[in-house]
Amino acid sequence: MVPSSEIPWGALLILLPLAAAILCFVWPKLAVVTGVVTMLLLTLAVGGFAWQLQREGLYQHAVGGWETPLGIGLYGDGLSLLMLAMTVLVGLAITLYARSYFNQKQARVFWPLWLLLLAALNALFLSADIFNLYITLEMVGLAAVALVALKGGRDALNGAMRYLLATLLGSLTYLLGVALLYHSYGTVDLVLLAERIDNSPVVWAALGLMGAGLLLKTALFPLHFWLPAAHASAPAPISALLSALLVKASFYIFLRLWLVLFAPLGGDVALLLGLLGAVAILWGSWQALRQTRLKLLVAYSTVAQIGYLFVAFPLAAAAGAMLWNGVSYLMLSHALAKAAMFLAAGNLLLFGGHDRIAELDRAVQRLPISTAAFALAGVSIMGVPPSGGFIGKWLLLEAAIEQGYWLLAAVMVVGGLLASAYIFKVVGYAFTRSTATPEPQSIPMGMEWAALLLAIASILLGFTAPWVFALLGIGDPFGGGAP
Amino acid sequence: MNTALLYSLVGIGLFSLGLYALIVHAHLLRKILAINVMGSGVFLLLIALAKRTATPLPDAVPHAMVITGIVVTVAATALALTLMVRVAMENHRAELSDQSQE
Amino acid sequence: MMNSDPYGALLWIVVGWPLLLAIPAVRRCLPMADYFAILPALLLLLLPMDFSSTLSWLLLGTGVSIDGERRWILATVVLIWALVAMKRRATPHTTPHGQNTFYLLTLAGTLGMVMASDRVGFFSFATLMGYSFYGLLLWGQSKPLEAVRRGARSYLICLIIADLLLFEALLLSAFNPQMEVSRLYLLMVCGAVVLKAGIWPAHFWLNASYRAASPLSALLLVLPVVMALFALLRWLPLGHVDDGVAGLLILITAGASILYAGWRFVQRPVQGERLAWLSLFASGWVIASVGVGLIEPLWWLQYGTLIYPLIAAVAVILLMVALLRPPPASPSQSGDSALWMGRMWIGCSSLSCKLFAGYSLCYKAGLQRAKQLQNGLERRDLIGLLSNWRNATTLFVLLGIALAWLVN
Amino acid sequence: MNESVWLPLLVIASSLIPGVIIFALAERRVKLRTTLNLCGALLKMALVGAMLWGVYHGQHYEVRLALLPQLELVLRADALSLLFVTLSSVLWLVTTVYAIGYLEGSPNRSRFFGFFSLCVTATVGLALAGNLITFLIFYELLTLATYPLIMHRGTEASRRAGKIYLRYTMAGGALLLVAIIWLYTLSGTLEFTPQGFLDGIDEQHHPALIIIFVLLIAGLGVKAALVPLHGWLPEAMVAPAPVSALLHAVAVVKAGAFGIIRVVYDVFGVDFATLLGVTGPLVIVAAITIVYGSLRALFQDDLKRRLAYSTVSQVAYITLGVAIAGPIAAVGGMVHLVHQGLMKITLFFCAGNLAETLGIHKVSEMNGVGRRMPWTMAAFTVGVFGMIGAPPVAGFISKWYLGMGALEMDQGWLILVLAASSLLNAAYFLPILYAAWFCEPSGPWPEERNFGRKETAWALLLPPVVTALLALAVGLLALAPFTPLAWVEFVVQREFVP
Repeated sequence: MVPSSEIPWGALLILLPLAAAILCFVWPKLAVVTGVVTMLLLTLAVGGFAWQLQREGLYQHAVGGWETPLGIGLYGDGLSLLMLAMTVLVGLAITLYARSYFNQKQARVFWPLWLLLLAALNALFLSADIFNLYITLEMVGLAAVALVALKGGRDALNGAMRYLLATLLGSLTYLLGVALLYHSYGTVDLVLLAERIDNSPVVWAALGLMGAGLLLKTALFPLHFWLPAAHASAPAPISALLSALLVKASFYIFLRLWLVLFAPLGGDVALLLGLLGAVAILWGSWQALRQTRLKLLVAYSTVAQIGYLFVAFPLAAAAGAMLWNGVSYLMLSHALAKAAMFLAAGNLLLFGGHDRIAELDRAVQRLPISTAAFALAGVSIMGVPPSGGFIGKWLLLEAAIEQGYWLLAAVMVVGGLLASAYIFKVVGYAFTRSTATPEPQSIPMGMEWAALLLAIASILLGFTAPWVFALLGIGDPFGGGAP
Repeated sequence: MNTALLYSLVGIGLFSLGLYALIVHAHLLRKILAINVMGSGVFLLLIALAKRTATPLPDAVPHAMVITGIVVTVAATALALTLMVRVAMENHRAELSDQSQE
Repeated sequence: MMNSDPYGALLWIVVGWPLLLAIPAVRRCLPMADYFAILPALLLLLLPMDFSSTLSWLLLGTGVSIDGERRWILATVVLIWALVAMKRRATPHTTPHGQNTFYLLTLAGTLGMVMASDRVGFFSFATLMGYSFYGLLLWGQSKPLEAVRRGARSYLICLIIADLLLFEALLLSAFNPQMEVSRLYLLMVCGAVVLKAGIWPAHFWLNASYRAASPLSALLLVLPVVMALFALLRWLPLGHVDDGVAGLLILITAGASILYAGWRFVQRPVQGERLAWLSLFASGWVIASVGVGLIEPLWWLQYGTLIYPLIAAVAVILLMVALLRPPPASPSQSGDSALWMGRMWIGCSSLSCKLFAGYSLCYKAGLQRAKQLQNGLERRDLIGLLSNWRNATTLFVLLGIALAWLVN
Repeated sequence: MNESVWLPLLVIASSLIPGVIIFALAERRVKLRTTLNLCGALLKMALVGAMLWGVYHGQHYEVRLALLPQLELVLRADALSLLFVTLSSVLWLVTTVYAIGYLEGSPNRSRFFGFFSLCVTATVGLALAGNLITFLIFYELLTLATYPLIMHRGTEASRRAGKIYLRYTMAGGALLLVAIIWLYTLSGTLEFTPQGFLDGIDEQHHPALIIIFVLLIAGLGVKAALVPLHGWLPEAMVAPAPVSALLHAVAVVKAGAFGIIRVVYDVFGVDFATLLGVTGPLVIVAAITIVYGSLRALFQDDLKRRLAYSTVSQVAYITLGVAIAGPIAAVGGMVHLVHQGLMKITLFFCAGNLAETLGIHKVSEMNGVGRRMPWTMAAFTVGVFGMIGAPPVAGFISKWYLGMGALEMDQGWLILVLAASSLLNAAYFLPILYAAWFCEPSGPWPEERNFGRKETAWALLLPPVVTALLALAVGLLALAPFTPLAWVEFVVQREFVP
């Protein structure tokens, strides 16, 4: 036996799903089993990685022994760990859900793509240089587009196409920025870049390009145009995946770049981001409230929630690491909650055959578990205690009020109220008196429980903050000392 | 004006051209082509950057990047084309449709 | 005064026994509950000692006691109840189901008032007595007539306002015993008594009740008058306070009552009303003596004890008259005085509605109400006007707010 | 870990765990569900009893759980919190019995009782909260747990009520959140401390503190139904009677009032609040609420709506007692927390009985109902006299202390407000009694259900009678040891008199 501390957990996180993806592709009959087993192993691996990180601090690994700048470096700190954990948690639920969701033909496509996506995501979170981030981002994007289109149908294909164009545009813009940075500093390694960076027009141009590309992929208002269509038209587990993980992946890159490269440069940019975030909150929530279809509602809610992540930027300079902790926490809880909502919405859609909100009551009442999942996840989205969303929002609001950003604080509060409005618009149907005739339960239990467990997890996050923050502090990703 | 700068400017020009085309054209094939043009622009820029070293030997890193990038772009284009065909079959034309199914 | 346990227990039994019997299930086990209920009180009357008992945990530390002066009142009460019980046994079929409960509650309240040694206790028993007497008035009839209802309703209004006044007086005196001699306190207590005993100008409820009373109710109506007068004696620190103005006011009221009652009495009143005027006349004299006592405390100290036998005597006379009285003819809608009161009422309620102009609901309801009032006044139906809850209370609240605003 | 840590947790768990299990139970498992409910309620009462004993003897109960690096979830049992905990756990037991009777045979009972338990869990947690953030957490939980109960009937009216309720309470919660965070940024702590924790704050922040106070009171006032934030309460009367009882007596409205007590005493501190000059306006708001609620109640024909407006008025007594800012008034206000609960729950139970047994919903249909349902109406009568403030029912004691407190602080005009309220209470309650006892029934009852010789089902009859007796007893035996009054005096002594 190799001592567990010597297992290269980080590399395993990438290689395992990659190998499994190939296996699934080659051997479609084993797809489901492979998928499930891989997911479980991945969970284990993240656990091992966390343990390793906690013991040894920062994780750095040069693939194949090639050192930077030529080789591919892996890098892991608390933030990466959080993202990995998030991926695994959501991934577990999606795996559980997808097991019964897809028919045989779809499953043959789904599992390899899904595992590939996992591999790409894990690689993204462990990448140490901006070029590798590009590659992984592109991989993630392509796999996701394929998944959106998986089920076919006009909406899905259109959504997928739109998504593909947006994602390609975003990543090319990002790549251009990478090129500019490389031109100036001769490296793509984040750590080296951080040392060399200075205030020059090229950096500004790079910031602009990379930022624009990433914001497009993150769907920050007003670059969110592609998101509702894509997220709403995809099959339920894919929607969950998109909203929960993919948007976060590009945000993660943006955050990383911001933290190491751009934060010292841009005060006004931060303010602009904050304002865009604020508008996103209001616009997204308002649009969500106006939707008549459930999945669109949830998708617009994502637009709004992304706004919250960006509201933090103008506050960060004065608030320090704790604020970023809050943002990460918000990201995590939104991922869990939004995935739960999409899965639950998928169940309702499957059961009712439609997702028109006004006619949902029959489905809502026949599927109490899914409804409960939707409602619980909604609690976290609203930022009502006790939930992960509340913790994140608390930290954001605290910083906003402390620094006198009353407008931002007000927007966040109003956003919460709007969120409660659109969530209860749906949940309210659980209590109407409908003339439901008993009919066979056609939703497999696994699908219902996947949603519920995620939702419960997003609530439980309300109680685990100090513990998570301690892990987040590993490697000091946000600077300014560990919390 | 040295060669590298020229290449770089051309690269950026291509990128802008592609961006413009991507936004303006409705036909999906044109959009895909536009993206490819944008990609080419970026690659051109990267290759030009390889000459930035003082030594006669070019910097290998941008080359590696471009090769990787090309691989990615090829894959993306393939996916895009497939998707386009299917979208065209659904929409009866190779353009995006704004109407929802319902 | 002695304070020994068996006697203390007896005091509590006197009050508690009727309360216990008031529960229908208990009463059903006992024949002749009416008589049994006053038995402990009778026993107490026969024990010639003064004693008291205080329970520190009851309410705000309430006690009961008995002394020589209050024996007069106790005796009166026992007499009234004995008469009532006899009368009731003579005509058993007229008592509807549930009436006994009100009887016994009223009895308990009365006995408690007589024996309460502190004001909170007194007030509590007074409330008990007041509300159950209201029930009794209504349920005393096998088929309550409209006239009875009106009488009872106006009694209720007086009762509520009087209780409020007493409560505020109680608060004042409990907060600061010095307040006890303040004019505000004196007037509040007197006002309450005027309302409760049906003294002029609040005589209308007594008048209306007597007019429609059955022989039994006629007996019972002596009770609130006696108890209210008794309350006056218990609550005013007579002999220790010298307040000419308050005394004069009371004297004027008393004088007006006496004159008014006398004038109405000689005016060939309706059958039933004669008793009311008689009662008003008598209580006028009692009040007058209290007024004199306020003006000249020394006189009160000298002769004040005579007032208890006086009250008892008045009660006995009233009872006699009530017993001898023939049953009433069909109650007629005779006119009533105090039209000015009704007019004021209308003016105020329409004013209140205008004040509430923004408050459309009230405004509309109020206009309608005012119109009804107008009609009512034309029919000279004062009782109906008074029992108009919404206007009365709205007016009161508005006045209260205005007053509060002025005070601050 | 010792009992001082476990006991508060167990008190919370004793309703949380049955609640969660009940959610999972199938609709037909009536017996198991009833058993769980009753066991949970009894267990909670026993645990609360143990805590009462402990706190009385100086024991300290506290649990801390880190929520954020500097913020903790604190559950602490002090005398004040136990007052509320005891009230809600006793009334929960009674209400559970009532609800079991009331909902017999109706659909969705698992859901109902699940949320019912959650609601009580939130209330108890809110009572035990040791700092503002804990309070906020349970406050919001309460909002969420009550919403399904209000919507339970599923009719269009109840959907509307639920919507209105949410609008008010979510907005209130948001205000509270902002205020709490702001406070936190100014003071750096949120821990409830006797005499408050704010007097050390620099004078330049005083305007901010005044705004915070207003925000806090506005946030709490929504639940406490202070005018003009009371709009949801009369709407919410479409809910089933046990829910109304819960809203008005056990949980929601009381949570707001309790929060106001906490804010004034344990966050700002009476002296500091007086220094800031914020108690005066609060007194005025409370006074206006008292009179306005009663005035509106006069014009309601729907029995439950009338009761709801009456609650608006009565709960403001608590606020009033707190805002007067003197120890005697504080006793009055706090003891009214319990007294109003007992009386109002009785009234709502009775209203529910009338609706359930005879189909009566309106005051105008109540003629002669006293003869048909004497026990119910007797309980109702006790409640009514308590509301009016007639001795010896509990309301008298509250009014007595409030009046004394007002005099003590030279606010004599409040006596007039109290008098007006009593008068109005009489004006809108006594006609009901008159109709019920002294009028002949005007026809057959709207929807009569036959219960044989009994006037109604046992589970429906017993709770109002018990609470009526309790209301009578706490008034009659006010000065006995271990009555609410005695306990409140203990609280005031311990926490507010230095």
